[in-house]
Amino acid sequence: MAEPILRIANLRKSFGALKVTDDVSLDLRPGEIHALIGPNGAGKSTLIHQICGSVAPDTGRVFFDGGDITGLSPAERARAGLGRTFQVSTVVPEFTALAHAMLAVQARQGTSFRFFRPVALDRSLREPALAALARVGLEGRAGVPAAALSHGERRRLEVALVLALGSRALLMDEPMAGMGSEGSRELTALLSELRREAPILMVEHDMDAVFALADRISVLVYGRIVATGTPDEIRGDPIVREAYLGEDAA
Amino acid sequence: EPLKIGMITTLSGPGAGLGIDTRDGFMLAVKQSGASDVEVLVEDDGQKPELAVQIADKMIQSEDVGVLTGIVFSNILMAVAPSVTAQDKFYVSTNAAPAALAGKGCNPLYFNAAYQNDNLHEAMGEYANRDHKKMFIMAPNYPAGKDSLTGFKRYYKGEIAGEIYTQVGQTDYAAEIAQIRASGADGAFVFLPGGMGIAFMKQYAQSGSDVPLMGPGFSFSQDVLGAIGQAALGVKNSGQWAKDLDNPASKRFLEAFQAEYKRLPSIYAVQAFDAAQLILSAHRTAEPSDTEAFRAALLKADIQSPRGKFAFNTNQHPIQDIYLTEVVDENGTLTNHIVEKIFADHGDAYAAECQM
Amino acid sequence: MPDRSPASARALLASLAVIALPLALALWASLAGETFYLTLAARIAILGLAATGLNLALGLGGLVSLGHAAFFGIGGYMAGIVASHAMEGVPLLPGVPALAEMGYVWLLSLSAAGLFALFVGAISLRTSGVAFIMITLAFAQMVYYLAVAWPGYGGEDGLPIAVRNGFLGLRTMRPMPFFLIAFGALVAGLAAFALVKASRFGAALQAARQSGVRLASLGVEPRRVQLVAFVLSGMMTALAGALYAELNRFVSPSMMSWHMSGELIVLVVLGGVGRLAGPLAGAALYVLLEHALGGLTERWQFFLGLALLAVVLVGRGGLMSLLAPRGASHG
Amino acid sequence: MTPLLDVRDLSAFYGASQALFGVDLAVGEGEVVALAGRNGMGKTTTIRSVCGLATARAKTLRFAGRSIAGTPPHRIARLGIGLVPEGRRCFRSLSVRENLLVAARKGPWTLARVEALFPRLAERRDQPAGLLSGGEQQMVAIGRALMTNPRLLVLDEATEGLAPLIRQEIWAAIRSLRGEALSIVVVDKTLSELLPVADRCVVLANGRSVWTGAPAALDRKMQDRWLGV
Amino acid sequence: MSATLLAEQVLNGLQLGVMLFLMSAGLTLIFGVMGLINLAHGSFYMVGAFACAAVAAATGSFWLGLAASLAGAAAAGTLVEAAVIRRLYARDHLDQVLATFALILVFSEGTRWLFGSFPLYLDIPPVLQGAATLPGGVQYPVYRLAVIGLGVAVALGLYLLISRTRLGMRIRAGENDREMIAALGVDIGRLNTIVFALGAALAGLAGATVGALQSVQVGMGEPVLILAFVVIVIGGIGSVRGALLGALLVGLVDTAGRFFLPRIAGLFVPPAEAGLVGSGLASMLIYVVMAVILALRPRGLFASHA
Ligand SMILES: Nc1ncnc2c1ncn2[C@@H]1O[C@H](COP(=O)(O)OP(=O)(O)OP(=O)(O)O)[C@@H](O)[C@H]1O
Ligand SMILES: Nc1ncnc2c1ncn2[C@@H]1O[C@H](COP(=O)(O)OP(=O)(O)OP(=O)(O)O)[C@@H](O)[C@H]1O
Ligand SMILES: [Mg+2]
Ligand SMILES: [Mg+2]
Repeated sequence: MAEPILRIANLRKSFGALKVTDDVSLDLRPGEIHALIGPNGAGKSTLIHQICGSVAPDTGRVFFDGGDITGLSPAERARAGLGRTFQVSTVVPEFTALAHAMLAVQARQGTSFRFFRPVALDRSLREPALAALARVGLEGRAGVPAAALSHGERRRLEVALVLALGSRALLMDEPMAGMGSEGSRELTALLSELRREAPILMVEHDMDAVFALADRISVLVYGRIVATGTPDEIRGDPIVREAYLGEDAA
Repeated sequence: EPLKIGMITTLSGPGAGLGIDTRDGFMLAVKQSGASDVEVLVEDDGQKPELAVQIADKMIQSEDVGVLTGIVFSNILMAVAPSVTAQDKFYVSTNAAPAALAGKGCNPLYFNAAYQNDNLHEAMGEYANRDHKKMFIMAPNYPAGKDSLTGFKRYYKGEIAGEIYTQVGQTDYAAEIAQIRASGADGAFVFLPGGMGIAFMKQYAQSGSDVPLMGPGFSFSQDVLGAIGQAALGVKNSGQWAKDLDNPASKRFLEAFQAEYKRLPSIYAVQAFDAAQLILSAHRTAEPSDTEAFRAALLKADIQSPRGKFAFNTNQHPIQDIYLTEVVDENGTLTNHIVEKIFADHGDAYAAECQM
Repeated sequence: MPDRSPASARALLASLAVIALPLALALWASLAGETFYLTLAARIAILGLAATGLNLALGLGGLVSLGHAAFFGIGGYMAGIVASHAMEGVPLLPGVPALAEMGYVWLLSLSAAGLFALFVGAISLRTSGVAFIMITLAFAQMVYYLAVAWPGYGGEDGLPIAVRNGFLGLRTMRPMPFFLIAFGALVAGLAAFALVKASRFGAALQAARQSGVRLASLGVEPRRVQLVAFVLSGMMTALAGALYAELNRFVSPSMMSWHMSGELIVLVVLGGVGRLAGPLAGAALYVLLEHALGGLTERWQFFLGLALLAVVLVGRGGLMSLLAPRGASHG
Repeated sequence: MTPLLDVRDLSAFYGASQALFGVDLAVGEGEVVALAGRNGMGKTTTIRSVCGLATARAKTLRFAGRSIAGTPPHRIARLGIGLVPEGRRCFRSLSVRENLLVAARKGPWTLARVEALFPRLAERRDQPAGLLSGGEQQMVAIGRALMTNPRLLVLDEATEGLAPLIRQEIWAAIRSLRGEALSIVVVDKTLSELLPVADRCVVLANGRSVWTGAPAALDRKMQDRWLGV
Repeated sequence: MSATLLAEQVLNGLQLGVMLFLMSAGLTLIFGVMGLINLAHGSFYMVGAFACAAVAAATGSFWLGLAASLAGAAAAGTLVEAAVIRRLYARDHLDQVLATFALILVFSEGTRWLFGSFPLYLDIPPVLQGAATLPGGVQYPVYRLAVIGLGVAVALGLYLLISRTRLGMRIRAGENDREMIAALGVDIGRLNTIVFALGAALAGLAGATVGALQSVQVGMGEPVLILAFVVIVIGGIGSVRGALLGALLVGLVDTAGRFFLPRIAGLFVPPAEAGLVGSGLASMLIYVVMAVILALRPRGLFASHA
């Protein structure tokens, strides 16, 4: 079994009396999609935030690519190769879809402190950016400002940005949300392929997608991991059915 | 040749009252002179030095005025006067009189028709020597405030119980009043012009303190007395003029001003009135473009000042009498009456440093 | 992407027209012998430059600084202090000579303002939104009160500059050469602004304004981007401050008052936030209104207020939006 | 009988660009209507137009027997439309309870009943809504709309981000609400869950309503063409 | 220095704090809760003071003047909201800055037009004249004690209004998302008019009561504006409790600075300079405190949620 690229060890986080993350350890191995499921408010997003650095854990450590990244800022983690998408689409309203992707490309190149060459004339930004948009089916909407994109289109843009950023591991918080059935299907195919470039830790409530994609599934309830296993194991787990899936689970 | 005078003064913002008295006093003299060849351009500086500079440039470069005047505040004068004199124009001050322009920085084209900043404070220092052994002194923390306390101490020989600089524009004085009361002083000298003085006096009256107050005329001039109200009654202060000063010029001025504007003039109006008289008197014999002649004519100070005797010192600041005055209630209107003369023919401490 | 749409062509044209305005005014003034209007044109150029500096932080970076008067004043005091020391032949500090040269003053202003902006920015950028407005105000007020209370350089009364500092042997006391210097500085400032706006840094900065979290998720520290912009912005405003002091031949704490900071914001908003020529258009309108109304009526502030109100209510997006409405995706 | 909501030939604009080119939508009393279509086809825009939040023009725009064209949003809402908007839009600085109470009007839905539907909200009652998890916020948004006791409930992707178990409860609730004379318009991406609860389905494509009918009549071919299933 | 002086200075600090709170109360509502940057706050303060002074002079009654200050400022607020502010809610904050900056000019000059340039006379009512002796022997002006009482009452009322009433809830919701609260059936436009007028009335009330202790003149509102912003931001935007505590802190710090810094400076520089240096430092002090607080707690001391 390959060494995990991302590993978190004994993370704990409380907001006041509420234990949101209660001694959570898990890992992400090269080439896999690891899905994190659990009831609303179980602490999934908070866990993602701790891994990508926007929330500091009370105790515990996060290791990425062999190094301890617990003390790094979100941007430093992103530069180290850890990409993320947001649960609520987070875009730059006035930027077009293309400008977003170009921003990601320049960030990948580490050239955000260049003052001279106008970006508008810059092929080295534009071409990779268009390619990333094309992979999520947004090539036709490249010139539209994010504020004028529909909800589903913004969800796609979220994914296009991590593609353009070329991250080596991805954290995705509900990538399927708002996608529509066609979009979900396309995205499922895309992620399935993407896992070879960059393994994915994915939070998702869309069980069709989870069971179609995940190599492993962990179930988080009240801040604790109550089960980890293959999709089949999880589907059959009575505790998971009761706490999360409900009886008529697929 | 017709004479063009540029008046830059403060007609908006908190200090506007002073500017209005300045303008009105000045225009009264112009009107009285009956001179048809005099044009006065008046503009508001909004109490902003940079704006005043812009207006001065316009008046000089575009309107071709020969003499400028009217600025109320020292900091604005400091911005404008050097550039006016550098462009070979005259400046006759109606009020502001910073030490910097009376001593080393004096200039042949700069005249002050009012006083030197320290004068009224010096007079109070001299007066305080009589009955007060231990004085508490207070002024705002800016150059004129510093000059004030320096001027006071130049003549006061007793003990200083406390010396406080307040913030410019301060509105609450509870903390300072407590210190005055606790200091054991037998008198307090307070220089707080405009709104600061109004606020202080009202609050002092409520505080129950029995330490007697005194101050320079600025803190108790006609423009603020109405707003202070009864709290000012009986306060001793100093001035080069008060409405009961007994001379014909003063009586004429007072009558004319009241007839024209339906209110009592403040000291600022008198100063501006004299500045106008000075400029007009000089213009009878010379043109401002002929700087030597115009200057010589100004220096003669050939006017009937409501202040009585008036002459220029070597630094072109006044030599004049300074009086002790007291706030009295005259049929429901508060005003100052003269108690006695403190200084006769008083000049200033900086004239010696002036080399022209 | 190279944008050849009519909207952007019109925007470019409008910008050029606005930039040419002070130059045209100056040329006319010198031909007509109206020296004062040369001074006025220089004032427009200098205030335009100061506001362009602010526009870098405010327009591109979304950093609403109510403390830019501090930078303006730092530049101004540098000019004043150097001039007064040079006059008296006293070195600035032991070993630091006082050269009455504008280039030297600018160097000092840019370094002093840059360092101060670095300090203020590093602390202020911990906050955002209204707290940022207020913390920048706080720093400016500190400097303001320092200047008022510091007796060395005139305190509240300020510091006159008897003779303008020199510039490459030009006769800087003459209005035309001085105008040209000011205009040159303005053009340089505008060019810097345009370059920054179009660059990769500019893209990151604009992203930082609209969504710092998104930028961070791409691996770029929004605060670092904003700090660089804040420093550049402070420096440009300080340069304008140095020129402003030379123009007035005077510097005083009022250059650093919160009112001045507010006025700089007003200039930017009036002209068009984030637009290249916006601050200059704002400065031109403001100065001309102030000048024209001041000559007409004693109540000029009342009418100035009404005029400003009219612009906000009618012209959404400032003067530049009236001249050239913003295209869908750029400005 | 005239429908509760009657929209005919609706066009809508964002600034200069047109997003809707002719949408027909009718909802009868007690009816559940599914509004379907791919991403960007105009579902949200239709809903915003009905609520008075978008610049719109229509041949007919009536609710509860009154024309609501040009009526300000708060009036329309008070006629009895309860909106669960796309993207939740909870009032971040208000507590969960305050969110529920802020626009509450009298009727069968009370705080107690909403908290019984979403026990999670009772647990987090005093927390600012901005700090809730995504799914919890969604519950707040639904509860908030119910608390206005509307005649027409409009759900725009209201199950987004909800766990399967909760989603099932919502669908169950919708089924039962029909019995309470509440009409409902639903947009949802999970067609397999949506279509069974709907009485009727309106399909949008490129800003036009292209098909209306019973969900059962929406065959695979049509689904493939308009919904990309 | 004696213990009574020290005690009196503490009281002075608290008193100044309450007065600052009173001056910021209207802004707490308009800026803190409604989220509108209102630079014209000081203008309403001025309008209140002038209305009070004018009516008190005409009728001889301070209390009628006080009523006039509320009515006058509320009317000015309603007018301003309807004519200007209403068009700006949906806009950038910066447009609000520009518009309300313009309003300052209009109000100041307009007031001068109506009332002339000289400060007006406004004295405190006879029943509140003079000083009372507090336990411990400190003499304290009765009027200031009354102002403290009024300030505390306003704080309490405002707190209840904002956090305990449905109106308060709706204002806060409107600040979060105007469109959404309208879509839920709340007439946010009318609500905003009411709140804006109420904020203006509070500013006017402060102008009248504090103006009686200070100077009623054109431009009196501008220093108040900056101080009020300082107080609210230190306390935490949106929190009445924060604004009150922020005001008390500023009052205490300012008083302590004015009292102690000259003495401390006296240890380092010659006495003649000490007063100048000390008072110079004292004027910077509240800004230093504000910068430190914001650097450590960017949302202020008592930030309301989120
Ligand atoms: N800053 C905070 N302060 C207090 N409580 C918080 C904070 N952030 C999150 N919480 C609470 O922590 C819990 C976990 O939230 P989190 O967003 O991690 O849930 P989640 O598992 O992602 O849920 P969902 O599936 O609904 O998105 C929630 O109950 C939320 O209310
Ligand atoms: N604010 C806006 N400005 C300009 N165009 C917009 C805006 N919002 C939406 N649009 C455009 O209007 C069209 C319809 O969008 P709408 O949001 O109604 O779609 P939708 O069917 O709800 O899609 P989704 O399933 O993704 O939510 C889209 O082409 C979108 O790009
Ligand atoms: Mg979540
Ligand atoms: Mg939608």
